[in-house]
Amino acid sequence: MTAHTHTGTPTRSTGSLAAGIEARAATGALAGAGNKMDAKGVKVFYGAKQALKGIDLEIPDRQVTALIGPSGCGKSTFLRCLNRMNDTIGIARVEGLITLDGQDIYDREIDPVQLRARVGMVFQKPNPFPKSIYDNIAYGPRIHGLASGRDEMDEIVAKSLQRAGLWNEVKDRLKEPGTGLSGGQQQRLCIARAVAVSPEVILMDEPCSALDPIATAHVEELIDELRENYTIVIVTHNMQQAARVSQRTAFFHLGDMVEVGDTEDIFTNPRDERTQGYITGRYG
Amino acid sequence: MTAHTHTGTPTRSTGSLAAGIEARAATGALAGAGNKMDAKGVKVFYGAKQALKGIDLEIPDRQVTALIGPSGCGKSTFLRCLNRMNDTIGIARVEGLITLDGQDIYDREIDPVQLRARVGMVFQKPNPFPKSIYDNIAYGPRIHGLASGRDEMDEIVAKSLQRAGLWNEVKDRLKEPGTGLSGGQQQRLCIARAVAVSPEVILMDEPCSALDPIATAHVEELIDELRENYTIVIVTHNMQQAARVSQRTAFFHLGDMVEVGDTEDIFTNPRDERTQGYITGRYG
Amino acid sequence: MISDTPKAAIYQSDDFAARLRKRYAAERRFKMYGVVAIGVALGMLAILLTSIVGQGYTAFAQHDLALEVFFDPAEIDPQGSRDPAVISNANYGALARTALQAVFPEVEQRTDRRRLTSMISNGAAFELRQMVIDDPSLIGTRKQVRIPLASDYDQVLKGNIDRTLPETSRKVTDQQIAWVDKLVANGQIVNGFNWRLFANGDSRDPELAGLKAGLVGSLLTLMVTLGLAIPIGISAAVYLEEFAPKNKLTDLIEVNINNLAAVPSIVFGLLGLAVFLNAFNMPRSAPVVGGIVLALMTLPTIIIAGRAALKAVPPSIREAALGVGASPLQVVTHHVLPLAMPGILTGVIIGMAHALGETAPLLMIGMIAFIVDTPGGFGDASTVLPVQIFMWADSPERGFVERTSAAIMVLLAFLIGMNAIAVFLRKQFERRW
Amino acid sequence: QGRDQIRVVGSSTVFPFTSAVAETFGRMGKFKTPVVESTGTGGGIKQFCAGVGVQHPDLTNASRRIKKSELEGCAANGVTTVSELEVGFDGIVIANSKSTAHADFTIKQIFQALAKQVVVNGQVVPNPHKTWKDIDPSLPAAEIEVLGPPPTSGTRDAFVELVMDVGCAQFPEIKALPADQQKAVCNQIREDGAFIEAGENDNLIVQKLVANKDAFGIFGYSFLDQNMDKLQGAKMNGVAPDLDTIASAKYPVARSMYVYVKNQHVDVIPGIREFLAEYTSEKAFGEEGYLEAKGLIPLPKDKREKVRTSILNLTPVTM
Amino acid sequence: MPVTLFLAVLAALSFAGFQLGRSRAVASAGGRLSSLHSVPTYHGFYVAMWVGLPALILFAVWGGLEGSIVNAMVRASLPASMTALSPQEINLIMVDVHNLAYGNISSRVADPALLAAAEHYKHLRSIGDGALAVLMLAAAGMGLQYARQRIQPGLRARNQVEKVVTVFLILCSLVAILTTVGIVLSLLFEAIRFFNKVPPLDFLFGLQWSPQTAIRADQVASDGAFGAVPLFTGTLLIATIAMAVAVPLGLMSAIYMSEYAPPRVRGTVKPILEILAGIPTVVYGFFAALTMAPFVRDVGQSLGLSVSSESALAAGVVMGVMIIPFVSSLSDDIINAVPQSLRDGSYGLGATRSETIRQVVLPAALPGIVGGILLAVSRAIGETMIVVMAAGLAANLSGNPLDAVSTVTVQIATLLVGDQEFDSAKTLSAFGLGLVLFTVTLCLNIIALRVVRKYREQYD
Ligand SMILES: Nc1ncnc2c1ncn2[C@@H]1O[C@H](COP(=O)(O)OP(=O)(O)OP(=O)(O)O)[C@@H](O)[C@H]1O
Ligand SMILES: Nc1ncnc2c1ncn2[C@@H]1O[C@H](COP(=O)(O)OP(=O)(O)OP(=O)(O)O)[C@@H](O)[C@H]1O
Ligand SMILES: [Mg+2]
Ligand SMILES: [Mg+2]
Ligand SMILES: O=P([O-])([O-])[O-]
Repeated sequence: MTAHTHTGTPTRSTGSLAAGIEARAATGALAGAGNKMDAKGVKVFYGAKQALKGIDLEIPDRQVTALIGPSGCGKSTFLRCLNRMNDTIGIARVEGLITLDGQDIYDREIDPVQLRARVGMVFQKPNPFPKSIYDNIAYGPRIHGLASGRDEMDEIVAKSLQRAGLWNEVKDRLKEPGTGLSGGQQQRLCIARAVAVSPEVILMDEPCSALDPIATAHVEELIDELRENYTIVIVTHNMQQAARVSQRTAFFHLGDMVEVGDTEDIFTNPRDERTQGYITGRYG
Repeated sequence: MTAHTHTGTPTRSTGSLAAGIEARAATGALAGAGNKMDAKGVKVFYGAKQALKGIDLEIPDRQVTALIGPSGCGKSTFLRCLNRMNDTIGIARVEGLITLDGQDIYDREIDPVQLRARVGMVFQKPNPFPKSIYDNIAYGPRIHGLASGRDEMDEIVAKSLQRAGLWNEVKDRLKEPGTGLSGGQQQRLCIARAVAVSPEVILMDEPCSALDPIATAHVEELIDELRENYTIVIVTHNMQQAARVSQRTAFFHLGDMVEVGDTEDIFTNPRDERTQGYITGRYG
Repeated sequence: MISDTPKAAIYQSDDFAARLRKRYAAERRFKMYGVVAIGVALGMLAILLTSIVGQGYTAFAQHDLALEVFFDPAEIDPQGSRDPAVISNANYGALARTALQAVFPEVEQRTDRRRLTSMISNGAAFELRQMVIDDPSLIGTRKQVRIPLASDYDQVLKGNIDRTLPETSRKVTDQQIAWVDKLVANGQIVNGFNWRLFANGDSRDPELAGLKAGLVGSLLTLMVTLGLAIPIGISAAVYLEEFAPKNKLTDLIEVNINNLAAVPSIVFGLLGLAVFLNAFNMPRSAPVVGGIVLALMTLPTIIIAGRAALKAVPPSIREAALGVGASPLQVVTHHVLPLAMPGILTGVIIGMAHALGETAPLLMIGMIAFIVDTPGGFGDASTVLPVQIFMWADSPERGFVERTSAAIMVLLAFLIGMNAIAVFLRKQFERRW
Repeated sequence: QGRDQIRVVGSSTVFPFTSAVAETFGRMGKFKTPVVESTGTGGGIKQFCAGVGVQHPDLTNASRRIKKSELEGCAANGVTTVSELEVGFDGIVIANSKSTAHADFTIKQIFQALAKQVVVNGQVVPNPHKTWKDIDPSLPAAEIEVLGPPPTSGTRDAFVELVMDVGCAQFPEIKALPADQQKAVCNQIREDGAFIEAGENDNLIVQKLVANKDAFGIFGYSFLDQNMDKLQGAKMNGVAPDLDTIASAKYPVARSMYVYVKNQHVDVIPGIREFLAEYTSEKAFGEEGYLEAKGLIPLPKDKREKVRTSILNLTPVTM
Repeated sequence: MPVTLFLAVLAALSFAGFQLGRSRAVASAGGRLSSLHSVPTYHGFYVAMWVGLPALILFAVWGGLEGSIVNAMVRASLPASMTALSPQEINLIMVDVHNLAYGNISSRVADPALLAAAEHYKHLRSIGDGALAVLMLAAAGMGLQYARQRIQPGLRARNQVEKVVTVFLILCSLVAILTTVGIVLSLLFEAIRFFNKVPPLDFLFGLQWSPQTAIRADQVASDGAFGAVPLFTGTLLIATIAMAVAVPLGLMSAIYMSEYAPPRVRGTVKPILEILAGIPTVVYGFFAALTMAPFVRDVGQSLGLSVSSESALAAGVVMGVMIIPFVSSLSDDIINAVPQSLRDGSYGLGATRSETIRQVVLPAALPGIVGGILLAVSRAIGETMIVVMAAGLAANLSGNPLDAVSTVTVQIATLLVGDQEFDSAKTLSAFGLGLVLFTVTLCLNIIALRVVRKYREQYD
């Protein structure tokens, strides 16, 4: 197992060159598997506390992968590994190998900025910028230079808000601050913000937690639509939702990945009894 | 209609004395109805924008009232009126009459602090204090003098965490900061925090949005249990949840309360077609 | 045109790579600006400090004359009465002069002898007198004592007066230098730690001038300043930011406070003169008045910094506390203030630094004064360190040049000591959420 | 409240001398060391004259004589009897760095260099002189650059009186002007940058002179005395400033310094008489006294006797 | 009795009151603490307040009056020969009495009448102190009794205590207003006298400042000599230069410290930079005059520019260095307080650090940063010593940083400490300048408040 350690601070580059080469060699083989992303033996420590105990997970291209599991089991942590957001947590330490298109994303050569442009993220707690609604959306395209003019930008903003199902509610108040929106509106704003930069992979951490059924439907439609061209990883507590939108489901438990498989299989025929216990819970 | 205006800033006392007396006279009649709280013609403005357009709602004692409705319709806003949390938003202005045990809560004589001790709140976005987990819970009981010693406080903390279903996950790390918890853990922490002060009325703004089914079950059990002694108002986007835990349900739409009634009636036999459209949506 | 496909092509294109390179170049430049900014600031500080230390370190050592003094009863107490009044009025200077002349018996001419004895500091007589008063049994004995060497000779020995210059260009003649050299050769000039710098008050003689009065004065003044400015400043900041209704009156107060920050410090001195001295009849030159004036001057800094820090506390924290039934005051004291504390302490640090180094307003209330006695309380006449520096910097005597720098070093040490406490506290409160 | 400590305010020029006396006086142990403040002559007199009682100072230093108007102000505030102690002389020198030639000016030349308006070819014109050579070919070709005290200082006042007025009087063309214009021409110092007002910190001027070889500075003799290794005092009308030439009034630019005493405070605030006795003792303001070592130019002996008896008898000053 | 003893006794009494109030509250709750409106601690504070505050107020009032009352009584008892004297002389006699009473050395041969008066004085003083002690104890006792009686579960002790605290907070904010009033009053009268001599319009719009023309009384009113415009432009010029140095350096330092530097570096660099604010201004003055000014001149001359040896640039740059910490430390704190979730949001979109800082963090921190900058500007406007030493007193009307200029504060300082009679326009102009500067900065601040209000954004 070619695992190497990555520390949390972003400025520090990680892994020896040799390890990087080794890793790339290893991923050459994996790349063949047609997976967009691939995690091998991912361990995460917050200080001394281990939050992930060695996760192996393949994330196939143009599919929706759902991560489910009880609260605190490490779903968000794993998600944050996939675009190196854990770099920003001082005490977090990542070990193991994660590849994107066969390339080790913790490699020296990989640029976290480019990586995050390619692997976008919607956070669990909505975190709109203290800017206008318009600027919240336009921020990403602007830094990546995706729009060549004012009109194009307007279009990107409008399109993204429409896709997130927020357009009708905010189209008259694009200049107002994004922080003045309701909880669900903020969440959709953050989805729109992520979609606006058109990443290849979109990581969504409970994107519908604050949403009403109609808005949820909107977002699920969006996910369905995006799936044709994008790879999506979604964390959700809503089994039905996982069943509805995902093709593959992974079940996490206490820092372990217990089981992964086609969504249908997992929901109809879970192999592990913990999975079974979880998904057949009375609730959802 | 005896409505008077309340402005957002907490220091300014609102409503003329005459209006207060009138209001109390009015509530004398209402008190007979056996409602814990009662809202009459509640209007809320954020600056020039009107967020609530005159809500009349009775909240019966020792029952769970669920507020449902699409995102941005004003559920959180209404909830925040019930314990005068809107006082803290500078631009918010509240009109109308809200009573607790027959007393106008916007009355001069009412101390908003005491009111909030009686009417507790769990916010939509989990907002733990940047303190230890223990102190997060112990804070409320401490300021209200609910524990006379260290042991008693330990017990309150443990009990509250147990009730919120968080005890097992955090019992070994009570001294660690509450902000280092996962999203769902933070949400349960905030529930435990609210429960710890044993308010008469508990307002919960989507308390289960970040929770997995098991934790959700926990919280729902908690709500059920609390109902015997407390009055609960809960905002949820999950129809099933509303159906499971509440006795009464109110449907909000674009700042109006469209319909209110026994939960069973609302779900099986909605009168308004907007309600019908909302609850029969394919999703939830 | 927005596409429904990922921008994979774009993100992996050369264009994007080029753009990324540019962005990283910008990033590096930005980061470099930071390094440069800190470098420039630290560099400036280093230049200032080296020039101060370079000029001032010599003042921490001082040359003394080691002479065998005969405590001649005929001179001190001819009647043998041992009456303190008699003892304290005796001519101790003569004792020292006799002792020095004994080393140079060959110097006989009156003017030469006078030149020779100019080597003895004015302070020698007082130090000898103090010895005798402390221990009258010395009378009639011989004792090896160390008495201060006059500053000009000290400066020659330290090289601050260039002995290679022509005789007319310096205050010390060739002959005098020869005498000093002989004393050095005899081992009768000892170089040691300059305890007088800390044990004495001000003096017109550089070799005797010390900082004790200034240090104590600064301490007393600063106690008043901080004792008033911190609680009032924090209270005002809290009131304005957390409680005050937003109306014309609070706007007025806010503008006022910002405006006070721009009032020249000397005008605060005028205020002190008009209000505290003339109207309230408070004592002149006293640390209380100085402290109050400096507190008024510091207040805006603390209030403005405090408000900025309070403003930066996220509202969700306040909501959380209000939601469990905390009163607004409890919200502030339990949650908001601790979180805003680092910023408030920064205001305190900067305000304190300003107050500690300020002279202009003290001029108006009589603290720019020659005050020798160490103040014993808040109402006694006293100076403060920056005033001492200011006055030494304006004194003609060469010996004050190094002392000025030394005094600055002491002031900075004092400041750093005070800051250290605040910085330590600030670190305790710091966290990111 | 009581007060048992003498308080002195006033001139920054006299400050070093009075404070040296205060220090010695305090060391003698019987009384507390007087507090000596440096407020400037005018400010000192203002405070001194504000009234009698503990909150008002007992003595004030002055680098010029008290003015009649000021005495009247005193009397109006109840300060009816004031006595005068003439301390000694202070020479005002024009100095430059030792690394250039020793300058030799006449008062007339200084006037021509620094006045705002000068006489050129019999006409009163704005000062055209850029270099010293422009004034007199015997002078160096260096640019005129003189650092001096601001108009608010006593030294400046004295300089104007002793140099500018005197230099100006040597031009019949100016004398011919009407009285008020004449004053204006005599007293105004040029503002085109050749004269630089340098603030009250004389050590700063000293150091600026060391750094700038062409510049001259105007300040009190004691600063020259202490910096002989770096600076030299220009000869004035052929006389170089030193202790003897100033004391004997050969050096033309010297003024007297004073201390004023509030007679009503004597015997109320303890120690005033003793302090005055110390001040006027030979070991203090006499020749070879400790004040001379501080740069004071002592009065002639007979003058000292007169001053001593006059102040010890508290003879009120009259104008 | 010494003040400290009084205060110590009072503190002890209040503490006792606190304990009593708390235990009484506990007792009144009969074991059910939740039946109390406020927690027992507040009841404790409530009683302590009632014990301490009235006595303290009494003490303050008494302390303010006792001296003059006793003096008046002693004065009245002086022998007739003395009371006949002028009030001034009686004052002096009283000084003697005080000196005698306190055992200070008095140089006057002790007159029996004076000795008697001193005795009388001492006697009265001790009676007064005794009376005060009794009164204070009585006040404290009454307060205790009153507060004790009121303690019961329903007592809104917290509200009462908080009301007092709020009043205290308001009083603290009013200190600023009082200070302003004091400043205006201490400037106003002399300023009016000045404006009687020099027409305000000439002063405000005159283009020449040259108080030296007024050196002789007969030239006082010479026209154009008191035009303040050059001083205000000089102030503006130097403050601008200082800000041009301090803002970029300070802000970039702050950004680097809070966003890039490891915590250890930040923890050391920040306090070190803060030393810059505490170096006495005399030191900066010497540095500006002897190092920076010659440097600027040499560089300028080598570039063929004509540079005054006392340039605004030298003074401004050095002043800028001095106020770096105002910007750097305050901004650093504010930037550090921006929630991490905002940064995460930006990183998550693929922004680089600098983009995140410039476009997300800085806007969020802006209100606080503006506060720091305003403070720095204020300090720059109010600074005197550096300019006196390095830029001088020549009030040229010039916007050229290489010229010598003077500032308002410099003129105020030199005019006030100089040797002048205080009835000439020259000295009085210091007050005029002070008042006008005060007004000008007030207007600027009002504008600044408006602008800042507009851009204020709240985040969470
Ligand atoms: N602080 C505020 N300033 C301005 N407008 C606000 C503010 N808070 C809420 N609003 C607006 O008021 C309306 C009602 O908001 P509210 O938060 O009550 O919605 P909600 O029903 O809770 O929605 P959600 O389910 O998305 O949380 C929305 O349009 C929202 O944008
Ligand atoms: N910054 C942190 N510091 C310390 N511990 C952390 C931190 N973030 C998360 N943890 C811990 O790591 C574990 C996994 O957290 P994570 O956020 O990945 O859970 P999750 O599966 O997303 O849960 P949820 O569904 O509640 O969001 C939890 O025990 C959590 O307490
Ligand atoms: Mg999570
Ligand atoms: Mg909501
Ligand atoms: O302080 P002076 O009045 O002597 O200049």
